[in-house]
Amino acid sequence: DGHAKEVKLGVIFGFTGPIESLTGPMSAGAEMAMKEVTDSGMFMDGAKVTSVRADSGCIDNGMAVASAERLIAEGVSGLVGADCSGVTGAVLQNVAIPNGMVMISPSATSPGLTTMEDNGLFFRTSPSDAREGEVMAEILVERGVKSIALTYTNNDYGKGLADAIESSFKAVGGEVTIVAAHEDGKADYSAEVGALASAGGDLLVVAGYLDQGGAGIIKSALDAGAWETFGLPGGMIGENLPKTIGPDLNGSYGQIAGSQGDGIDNLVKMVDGAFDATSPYTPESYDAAALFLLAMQAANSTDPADYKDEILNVANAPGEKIYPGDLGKALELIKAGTDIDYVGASAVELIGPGESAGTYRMIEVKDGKNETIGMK
Amino acid sequence: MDLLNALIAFLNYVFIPGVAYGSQLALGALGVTLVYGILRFSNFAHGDTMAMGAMATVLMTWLFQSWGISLGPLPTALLALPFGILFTIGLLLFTDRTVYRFYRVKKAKPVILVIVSLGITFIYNGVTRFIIGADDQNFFDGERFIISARDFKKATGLAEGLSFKTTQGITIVTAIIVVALLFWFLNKTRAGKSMRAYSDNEDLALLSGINPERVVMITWMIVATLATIAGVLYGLDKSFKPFTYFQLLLPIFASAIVGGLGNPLGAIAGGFVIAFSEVTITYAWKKILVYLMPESLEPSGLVQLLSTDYKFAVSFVILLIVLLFKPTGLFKGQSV
Amino acid sequence: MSDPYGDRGNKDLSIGNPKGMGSEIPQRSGTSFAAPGGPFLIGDGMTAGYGQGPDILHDCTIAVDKGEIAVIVGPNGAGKSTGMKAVFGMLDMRKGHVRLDGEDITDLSPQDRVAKGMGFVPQTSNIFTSMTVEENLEMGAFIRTDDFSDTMAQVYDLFPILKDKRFQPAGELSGGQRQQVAVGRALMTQPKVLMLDEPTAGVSPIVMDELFDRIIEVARTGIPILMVEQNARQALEIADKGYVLVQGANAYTGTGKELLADPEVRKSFLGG
Amino acid sequence: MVHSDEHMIVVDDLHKHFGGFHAVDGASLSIDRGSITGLIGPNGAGKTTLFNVIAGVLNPTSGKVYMDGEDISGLPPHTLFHKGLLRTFQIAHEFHSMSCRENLMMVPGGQSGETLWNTWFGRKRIADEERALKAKADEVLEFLTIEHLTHQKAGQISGGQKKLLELGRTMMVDAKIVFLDEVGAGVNRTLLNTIGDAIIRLNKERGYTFVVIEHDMDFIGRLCDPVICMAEGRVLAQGTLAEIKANEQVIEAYLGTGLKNKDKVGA
Amino acid sequence: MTETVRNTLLFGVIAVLILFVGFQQSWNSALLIIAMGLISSIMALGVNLQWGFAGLFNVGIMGFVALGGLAAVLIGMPPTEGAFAAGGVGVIVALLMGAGTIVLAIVIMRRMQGGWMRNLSVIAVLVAGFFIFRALLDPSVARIEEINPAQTGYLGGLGLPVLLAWPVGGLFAAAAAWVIGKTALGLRSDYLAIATLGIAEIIIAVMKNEDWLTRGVKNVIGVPRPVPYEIDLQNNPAFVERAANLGFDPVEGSTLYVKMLYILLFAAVLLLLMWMSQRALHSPWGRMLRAIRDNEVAAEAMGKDVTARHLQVFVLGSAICGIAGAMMTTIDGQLTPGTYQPLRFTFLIWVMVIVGGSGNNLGAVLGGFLIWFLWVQVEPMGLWLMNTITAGMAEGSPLKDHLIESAAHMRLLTMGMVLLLVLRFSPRGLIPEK
Ligand SMILES: Nc1ncnc2c1ncn2[C@@H]1O[C@H](COP(=O)(O)OP(=O)(O)OP(=O)(O)O)[C@@H](O)[C@H]1O
Ligand SMILES: Nc1ncnc2c1ncn2[C@@H]1O[C@H](COP(=O)(O)OP(=O)(O)OP(=O)(O)O)[C@@H](O)[C@H]1O
Ligand SMILES: CC(C)C[C@H](N)C(=O)O
Ligand SMILES: [Mg+2]
Ligand SMILES: [Mg+2]
Repeated sequence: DGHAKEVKLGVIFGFTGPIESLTGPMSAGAEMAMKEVTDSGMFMDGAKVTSVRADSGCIDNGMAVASAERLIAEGVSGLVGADCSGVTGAVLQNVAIPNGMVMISPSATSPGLTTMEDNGLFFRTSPSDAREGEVMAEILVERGVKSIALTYTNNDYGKGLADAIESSFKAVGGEVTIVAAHEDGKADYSAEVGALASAGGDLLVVAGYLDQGGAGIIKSALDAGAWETFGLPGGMIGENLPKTIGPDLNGSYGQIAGSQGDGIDNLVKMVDGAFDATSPYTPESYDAAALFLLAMQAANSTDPADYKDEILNVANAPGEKIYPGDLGKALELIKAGTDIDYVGASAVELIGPGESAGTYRMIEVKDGKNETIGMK
Repeated sequence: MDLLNALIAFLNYVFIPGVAYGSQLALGALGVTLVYGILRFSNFAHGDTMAMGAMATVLMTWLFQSWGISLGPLPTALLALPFGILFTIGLLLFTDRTVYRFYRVKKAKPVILVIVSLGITFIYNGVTRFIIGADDQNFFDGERFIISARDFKKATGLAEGLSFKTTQGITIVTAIIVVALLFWFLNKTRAGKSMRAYSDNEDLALLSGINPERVVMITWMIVATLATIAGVLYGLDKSFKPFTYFQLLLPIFASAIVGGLGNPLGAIAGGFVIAFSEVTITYAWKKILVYLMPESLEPSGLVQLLSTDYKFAVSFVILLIVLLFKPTGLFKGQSV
Repeated sequence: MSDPYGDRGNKDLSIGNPKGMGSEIPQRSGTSFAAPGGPFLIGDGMTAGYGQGPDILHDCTIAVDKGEIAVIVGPNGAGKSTGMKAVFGMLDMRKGHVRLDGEDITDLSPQDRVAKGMGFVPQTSNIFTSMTVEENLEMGAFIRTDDFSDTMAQVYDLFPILKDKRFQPAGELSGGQRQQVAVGRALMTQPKVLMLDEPTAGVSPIVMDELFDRIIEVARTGIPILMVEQNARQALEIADKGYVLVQGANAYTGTGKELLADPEVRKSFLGG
Repeated sequence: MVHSDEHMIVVDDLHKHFGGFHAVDGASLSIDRGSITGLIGPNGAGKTTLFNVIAGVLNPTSGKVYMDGEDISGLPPHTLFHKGLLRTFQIAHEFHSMSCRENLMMVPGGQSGETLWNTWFGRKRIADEERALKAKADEVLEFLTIEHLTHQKAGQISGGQKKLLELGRTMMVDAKIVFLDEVGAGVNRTLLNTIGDAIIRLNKERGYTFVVIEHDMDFIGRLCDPVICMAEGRVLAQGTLAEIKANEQVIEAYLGTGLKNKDKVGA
Repeated sequence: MTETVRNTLLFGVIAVLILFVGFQQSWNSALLIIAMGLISSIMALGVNLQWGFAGLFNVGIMGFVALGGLAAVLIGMPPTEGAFAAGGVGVIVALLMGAGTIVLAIVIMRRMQGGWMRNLSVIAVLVAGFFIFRALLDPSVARIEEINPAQTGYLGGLGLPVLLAWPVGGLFAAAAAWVIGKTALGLRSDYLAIATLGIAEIIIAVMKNEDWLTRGVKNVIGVPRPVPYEIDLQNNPAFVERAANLGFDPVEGSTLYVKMLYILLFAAVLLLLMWMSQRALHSPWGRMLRAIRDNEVAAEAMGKDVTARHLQVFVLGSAICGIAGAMMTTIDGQLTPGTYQPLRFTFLIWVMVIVGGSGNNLGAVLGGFLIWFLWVQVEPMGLWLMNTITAGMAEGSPLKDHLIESAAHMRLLTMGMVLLLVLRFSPRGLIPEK
């Protein structure tokens, strides 16, 4: 084909394992950006970008590290991933740092990653959960919620988020009646719902995954008539939830990292139903891949050592705002020496150690749909 | 009134969920226990057999739904169930013919069969995800509740609601019927007895004129039926998601063992022990105590023995304790 | 039973059973064909062994005719049990034929031989330990379609102790009681030919006498009986035909009386 | 009666119940030092159960067992083994995946090679011990006329051969008292005679005490001096074989009167 | 074909497979497979000791491996500033209280006459002890967890060289195995299996939820290494030069070098353990074990203390798994309690043992390498397969997309296929017990 050169990006997500249903759209999102760039013909003198997928298993360090090694061996120029915070740390330490490879994770949100030694090689397009806790507390206060019961998925993401929500909510004077973990993929959640219901509270906040235990908890709670409204942090926002739960979910609300308006809408339009572009961390995945390619173009090199310093530049202001679908234009601008500010599908703004600052969309379920009712 | 509220809270959050979950586990455990009792190995593929059976039923249900066939208040899936069962029977017989039979003829050690069944698990697992995907699939229709919490509160004026789902009802009823049938079949019929004889002493069964292949075939057919029923009822009650069926395996095995491996009655008892231990030990009894105790004595904390993080651990501790005092399970296990 | 863990020794029956599930029985799928003449049951010129192992039987012939009792004696490990199993198709037959009632059944599977009316009590693991005594007997009658309650009553008559224990799992019986169950099981079959591998091992004298009596009775109804015995003198006394096997081959053959009278046989095999 | 020089084993009002069934139901008996005591009785009399209780495989429901005046009730079998109490099993308990020689070699206690440390750092001592054990085992195999099975797996020998191996194990160590549970069942009578001779020799030369369960009256008669007859979990009679044989109850419960149909067969 | 030739050939096949990865993918991948293969082999060795030689069915491997991981953290990580002062003493007192309660309950159980009085006292002691324990523990725990929860919030470790964690990991696992063995070893194997499975789950539950000890699901990252960091090597001119002389660029040179070091360490451990178990097994001790495995009742009657021996083997085998667990956390550089899944850490090891050939140490090692190789390599194999199958299909056809999409699921499927094939053609494992 007419492409002068091939640039490979590794996509390392948990295609099997507990978040396997999220990773389909996520990787499709990342590959969408690659395709867009390739099709534009503007990248590195018409280079073609291909994606190489590898399985992180989400929770299997050994497998994730082996997969990442394999990607390095295949000569990728950057790693989109990993997905879950645990394996992300493992890959970063054992593969990325030793090999000087850059990783941009769309979804590893654990606060612990903020301070992890990374030699400037690790970025994420999602905010740390610490921020989401504050946002959620504000929303709850605005809605006049006095007390909440809180359940989280028992991993670093859930736990970190729950800690953040609990402390933020308490800080603004709210009461947290109980904080209880739930394991994903388990057969039955009556025990959890029993305990949560017994503790009571105006609202049940479910810091879980929408097609994992989180959904199970909500279903169980509704069935038992324990709560009618739920607080839904980012992991619970997705098309699937209202679809599986049905009209009972109407009125529940929450927030998800992301931007309103052009960014995500563009993406949805571009995707055109091929996959669910609003699925969790899918916009972030698109953005992660896009950031790689823009930074490479800016450094005019696919060597991580060269382009890693450009990532913050292309991601942040000042410069011309870039949305999904604009990647061709952005590449042109960069070539022309114009500064750009990549906004992307999830309002990318990288702060401090290279993670998303975190703007959040406030969501409420209305008529079986997630509707954005404002920004935070 | 308070007493009534306490009772309703107990029923709603502890008893009914416990019974329903217990029945689900029991149905799964029956299949495991049967394979163990008659074919003499722990069948790890059972969870994924349930998934396969449920998958077939889900696909069939969708077909029926698209034709506009329904069962009124009952889920359409019940109509599709027989087809799912047929599919699973075919699947298991095929698997037996192509895989298990070889080891059976070779008189392989049971542990080899266990590992082989693990291989089958992988394959079923892959195939299921391959066909229907890894996502949640909803195939429930019909009336959701027999009694819903909201209606109950409205009707009785109590502070606590009581909900009883259609699927819970179906599960419980089915579990009772299935166990009774199975018990009768194994202990009273000729075919059943020949199965027990085979499980006891294969060579001697041969000498008594029992056809081992027939016994194996009947066993797989029953197992397929049980697995499909269990898988579909579970999927109706929660939702169909391939991954959870593999996860179900652990509590199912725990149930079969606590009750006494190889003993159908034990499987039932075990299912309830595991279910209730999960629900009760981590339950925060505050809600019920608040109704029962005078104001002054009301508990300040949650009155929760252990946090729900440990719910699984707790059920295993219970299991251990049972085993320490009854080393072969509640009902003397080891053969049917 | 005496052993609280079941006679498999190791404490478990499934995963931990390192022996596997039993011994491998070769797969046969042949059919029988007519081969008229000769005795009712004959294992003719059998050469056989276990699995890939060496030959255990060397051109060994055992036969029994209608109404006869044939007794096989010989030192331990001579191949008596192996001979019985070979006749029953439970091991790898390398040479020779088995004929039953004018048919060559060499290629039949054991369960087909059961269907042809052969009954067999093996030397070891010869009962269903987890099933009750009564169920054991029922299993003996598995291929029968008629009403077998008469036969069962006869068995209980013969072994009164079993009647007391009919609802007890057979695995909990004493050694001699188990042996009685095993023989009872075979009698339930109402076979055309009955093969017994040391039926009297471990049974008390009184029961042994009863048992031999019963065997004689059965034989008198025309059913041939082929039996391995270490209680050789008693057995040969009632035998029409005796075989002495040594190292898998026929060493002496004769009527029971003849063998009993042969001083060499007495000294070497019957304990003087 | 508990402590007396002439009694090796004293069993005092022993009961063993299985559920509601009383397998041993108040048995009291004593075994004289240096004797070969026969134990007979109908099937299900409780002989094997009594053995199992004495040998520690089963716990008594009530009652006591003394050995050399010491209360040994409820001690586990391996402890009793080291006190010199050995037993064979009615249903052969061979180590099926091990060769016949290994079956014998594993028996002696206190082998230094059974301590992990020595297996790494005491190879020399183990080698010496092993050589001696091997010689001993081969001697026993030869005695039992199964030397050709030295390397055969014990799971693949005939029923009678397994019984021989059972007996062989007791010959590997110096025992004080040996309980033989139907060693004769399934063993060729000519060989049984040889075994009988061996038992007598062990008894005379090494001073072993034997308790022998057997249904073969010839064998009992040749070996045993006191004979104890059990029935329904209790001692029915005790005395010399002649006395026992003459005992009406014993005849009725156990010995019977011989074949009724004997004359009606044969040519 | 003699046995030696056959075995050499089998190991040769593994070597070829790994070489193939080396040439085809990268030497880093190949070395990583060797390193993880070594760890897997050690685990398989431990399980083989328990199952292959003593017939103990342990399905709690995951728990012991996790305890080894815990050791790596407790030994290797630096102590958390101020955490011990804040609640360390309280926690220790509480734990002693807890242990004391259990001991007291056992003593009562042993000493008192059976009956409802005894049961009541035992229950009373346990309940009272439990509440005192919680009352003592909870505040201390809260104080510890308050310390900078995002980064620490736990006691931290001793800051000792992490190599020390390997034997300590073995000790942790051994201690746990001793307790488990004391309670559960009397059970029949299937029941022992579920008991160990359950206890492993309990261990993981504790590690996931006791944040003061392990940071729970928040993971401990940055466990120190026994070998140099690649980055340091890359910044070390002497190393860069040496690498260049050998024809490596600094990055590749350093990553390979570090992996080689790990491999040498692991191989040393494997060889030592292998030597120890071979010696033990080909001695009267091993013979005694086989006898016990064949027939416990008879072994007991022949004077062998079956319970004690079982306990010994169970402890030893588990200790080996613990050592391997510590090694694994060391090479991972982090402890992630959530990754401990029975499928990966228990059943996969079992597959290794059975496919390799139980009752044979060489078999266990072979199985360890082979199955690990497959575990990480079947995914590319599956993808390749799918690509081949779909090569002829039209670009963008839904079936093609579906097939490629499903490639990741092929890992399990292919794994299952390979497993069945191996067991089909050598049902007793690749190197069967003699
Ligand atoms: N585990 C058990 N459960 C129930 N009953 C048992 C059990 N073991 C033995 N019995 C019963 O106890 C009685 C005595 O059995 P035991 O084996 O001691 O007899 P025995 O005298 O050795 O007979 P034999 O001469 O046939 O070997 C028998 O009636 C048997 O049915
Ligand atoms: N399963 C087996 N596999 C291999 N060899 C066997 C097997 N069973 C028996 N043998 C061997 O075959 C020979 C004959 O055994 P068989 O059982 O036929 O003897 P037997 O005459 O019945 O002796 P006994 O009187 O002791 O029962 C023996 O030497 C024995 O070692
Ligand atoms: C894919 C995501 C839901 C993962 C999650 N945010 C984590 O950090 O583990
Ligand atoms: Mg025999
Ligand atoms: Mg007996």
